[in-house]
Amino acid sequence: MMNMILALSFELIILVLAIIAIHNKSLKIAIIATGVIGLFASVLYLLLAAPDVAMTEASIGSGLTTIIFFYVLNKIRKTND
Amino acid sequence: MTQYLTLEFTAMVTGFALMIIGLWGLLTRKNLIKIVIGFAIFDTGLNISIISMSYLKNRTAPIIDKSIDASNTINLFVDPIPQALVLTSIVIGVGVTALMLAYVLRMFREKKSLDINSYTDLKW
Amino acid sequence: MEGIKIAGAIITLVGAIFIFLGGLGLVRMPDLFNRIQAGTKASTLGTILSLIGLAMVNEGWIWKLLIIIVFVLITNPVSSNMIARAAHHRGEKLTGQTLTDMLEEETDNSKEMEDEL
Amino acid sequence: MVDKILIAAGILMILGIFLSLYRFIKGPDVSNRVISFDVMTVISVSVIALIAHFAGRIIYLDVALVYALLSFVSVVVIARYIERGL
Amino acid sequence: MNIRNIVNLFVLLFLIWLMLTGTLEPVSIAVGLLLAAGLSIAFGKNSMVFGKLRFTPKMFYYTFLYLVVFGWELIKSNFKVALLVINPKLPINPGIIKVKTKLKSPMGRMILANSVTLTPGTLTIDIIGDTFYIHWIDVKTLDPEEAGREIIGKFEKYLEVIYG
Amino acid sequence: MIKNGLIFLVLVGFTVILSGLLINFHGSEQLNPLAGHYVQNGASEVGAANLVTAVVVTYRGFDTLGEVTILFITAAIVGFFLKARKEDENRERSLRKTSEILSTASTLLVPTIFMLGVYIFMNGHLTPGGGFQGGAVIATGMVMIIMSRPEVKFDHGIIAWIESTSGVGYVIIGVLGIFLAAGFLDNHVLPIGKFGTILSAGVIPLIYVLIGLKVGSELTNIIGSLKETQNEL
Repeated sequence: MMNMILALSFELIILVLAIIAIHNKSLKIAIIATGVIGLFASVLYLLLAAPDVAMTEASIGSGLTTIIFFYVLNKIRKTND
Repeated sequence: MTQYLTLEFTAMVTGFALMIIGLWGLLTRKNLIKIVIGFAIFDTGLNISIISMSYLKNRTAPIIDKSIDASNTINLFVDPIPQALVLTSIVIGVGVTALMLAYVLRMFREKKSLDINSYTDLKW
Repeated sequence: MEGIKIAGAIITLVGAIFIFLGGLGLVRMPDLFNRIQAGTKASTLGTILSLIGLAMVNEGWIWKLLIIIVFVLITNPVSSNMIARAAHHRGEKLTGQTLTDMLEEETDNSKEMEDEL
Repeated sequence: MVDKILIAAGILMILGIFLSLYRFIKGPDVSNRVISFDVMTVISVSVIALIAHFAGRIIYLDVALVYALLSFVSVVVIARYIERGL
Repeated sequence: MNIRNIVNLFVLLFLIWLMLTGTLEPVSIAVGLLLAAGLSIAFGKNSMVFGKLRFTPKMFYYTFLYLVVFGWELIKSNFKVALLVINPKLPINPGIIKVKTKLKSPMGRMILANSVTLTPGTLTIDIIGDTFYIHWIDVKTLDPEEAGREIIGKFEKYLEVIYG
Repeated sequence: MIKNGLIFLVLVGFTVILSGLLINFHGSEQLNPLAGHYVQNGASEVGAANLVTAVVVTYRGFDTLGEVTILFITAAIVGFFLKARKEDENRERSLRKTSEILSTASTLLVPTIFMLGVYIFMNGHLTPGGGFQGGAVIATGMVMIIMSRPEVKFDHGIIAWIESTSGVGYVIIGVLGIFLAAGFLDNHVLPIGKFGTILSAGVIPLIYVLIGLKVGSELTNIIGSLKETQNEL
């Protein structure tokens, strides 16, 4: 029962964050929302009895993707200094 | 009703919904980086739905340790093959994302714009 | 044995209450620095308490939970310090109730920087 | 008995995550959203530990360790981006 | 190249390995010793902060005292801030003040700043030279001396002994 | 207008296809025969406690080799597209300095992160870990080094050397499997050992160490080329 409550809440959160990520005007907010989707997806993988996939998603799919996105964003922003 | 309120079914619905949201972003947004974000969301949705296919009710992760009865593994474990598939798919996903972002940087160098409507060279 | 388990569960519950209060503080506080104070700090103590409680419920988990606790204790203040420093450098608005800002005098280049990305 | 108390604790943690999600949706600027991200990951570490308890597997705790580490580095990268140090 | 530096890092990494694996098998311990030796030689010359530690009985005693004081402060101030949050009127009184510290070693200063950040109610924002800029949720005094005694005084006297 | 209508049609069509799949989806009760074979005999045939590792490294080892190759090609293309910028010292100096807390904490954290990464890929056959996760953690440690000291430059020569050496080592172990065991990438090159200890399951720990080093250096390479490319605008 606990698993079901947790899974339903995380699924709701993931969908809300996905809509934020697509709909929001700001790129930074969209990227952070994508990172949070990855982190909650890894909790969902854990609930679905896949710890290997959860660890891969937490490390690669969420962490490194966010870092790469921010490096690219840093290269193309207007510098006023 | 209760037959649909299972872990694997709701996860499958979430995965499909994420795929549709990602496709929506992929098709309607004009910003190049937004398109890459849509792709990343599509990727996550696909992985979630494959993993939800491998889940079997009331079973646990396919790793043998002290808390597992090693002779009865066939009735205790979920399917390990989709998990191995998704594990590699996530790593490929980050490689593809990095490649797309490198293309975006290169395109930005040419036209100084992130709007997809300013790249009309190959449009017909 | 059973008593220790119930005590551990109650400690976890207390930790969960702190986590909930952290979320509430995140919603109610008026500006960024107060949100960091109420949000991340309370949830850090809540996480530590709930991990200790789970270590009491399950024997044999103590070492791995202990290393997670140490890790959270080292990393969490560093990350909230980094966010606070960055936001103050960007010229984050303080709430109207603020009495004094002595760091403002030191950083003369805290000009408002807008970027549209 | 123990499991009932832990279910109550889990529901409180989920409520905490929802409150910080509210801050994520509302939050006026990027810094507030990063704070909300930080709080969500810290709460999720204890949720993962709770899942490990309900599944009865100690090996799930490795995921919590990696989770805490990677979100910390992400937050540091975002903060360095905000203050133009990247 | 500081030998004590490398040895301290080696002990730390080996303890982490033992806690991670959670077994006392000889093979696992041997692998852990090898890995800890390799990593501590690789990183030892870059991190000079470990060389200051001296493992004397006095230091262990003060570390224990420090942990007790820190834990007590953590719980006490958490309750204070929790009461603030559930108060409907939200009686906060925030401000950013500066305090001076006497500590010189980088490790001691980091632990002091992290302790200040971890106790709710106070948050280190920046360190410039010897001055800590601290956001205080309930400002009682604007005088740096008095604020220093109020916020960091109770941690500083232990850290001064531990890190010299 | 026509374009929006087309997009709407594509989304609706996709939704219809997916809902058709969803209606026919029933969670199964039993493992299918192939998975049943892997689950039942994986521990005795391969000697790995983590059956996902058994599938990734031995049963489907050839796929993993191809995947590591794809990652290598990706890193190479990213490095090719993003040439390093010309030396401009002004920009480096205009960056905001790292806070003292972060640079002190990173001297404590970076060795810890590397130890965690090495633990993850050494114990890939016992815990939910492995080469890919460990490699990502090692790349994160490298990111942490850049964060604490922005002026540091990676030596691409050493990274490329580690990367190619571990790749060649992986292939050599695979070829050794043809001569000493049943086939390419078979793990019985070394003795299986006692089940559940760190040096068991044949060459799986060795292969995972090589994969971890290779993935870690490739991801570090991608991040390094993204950091050192020139600023647009």
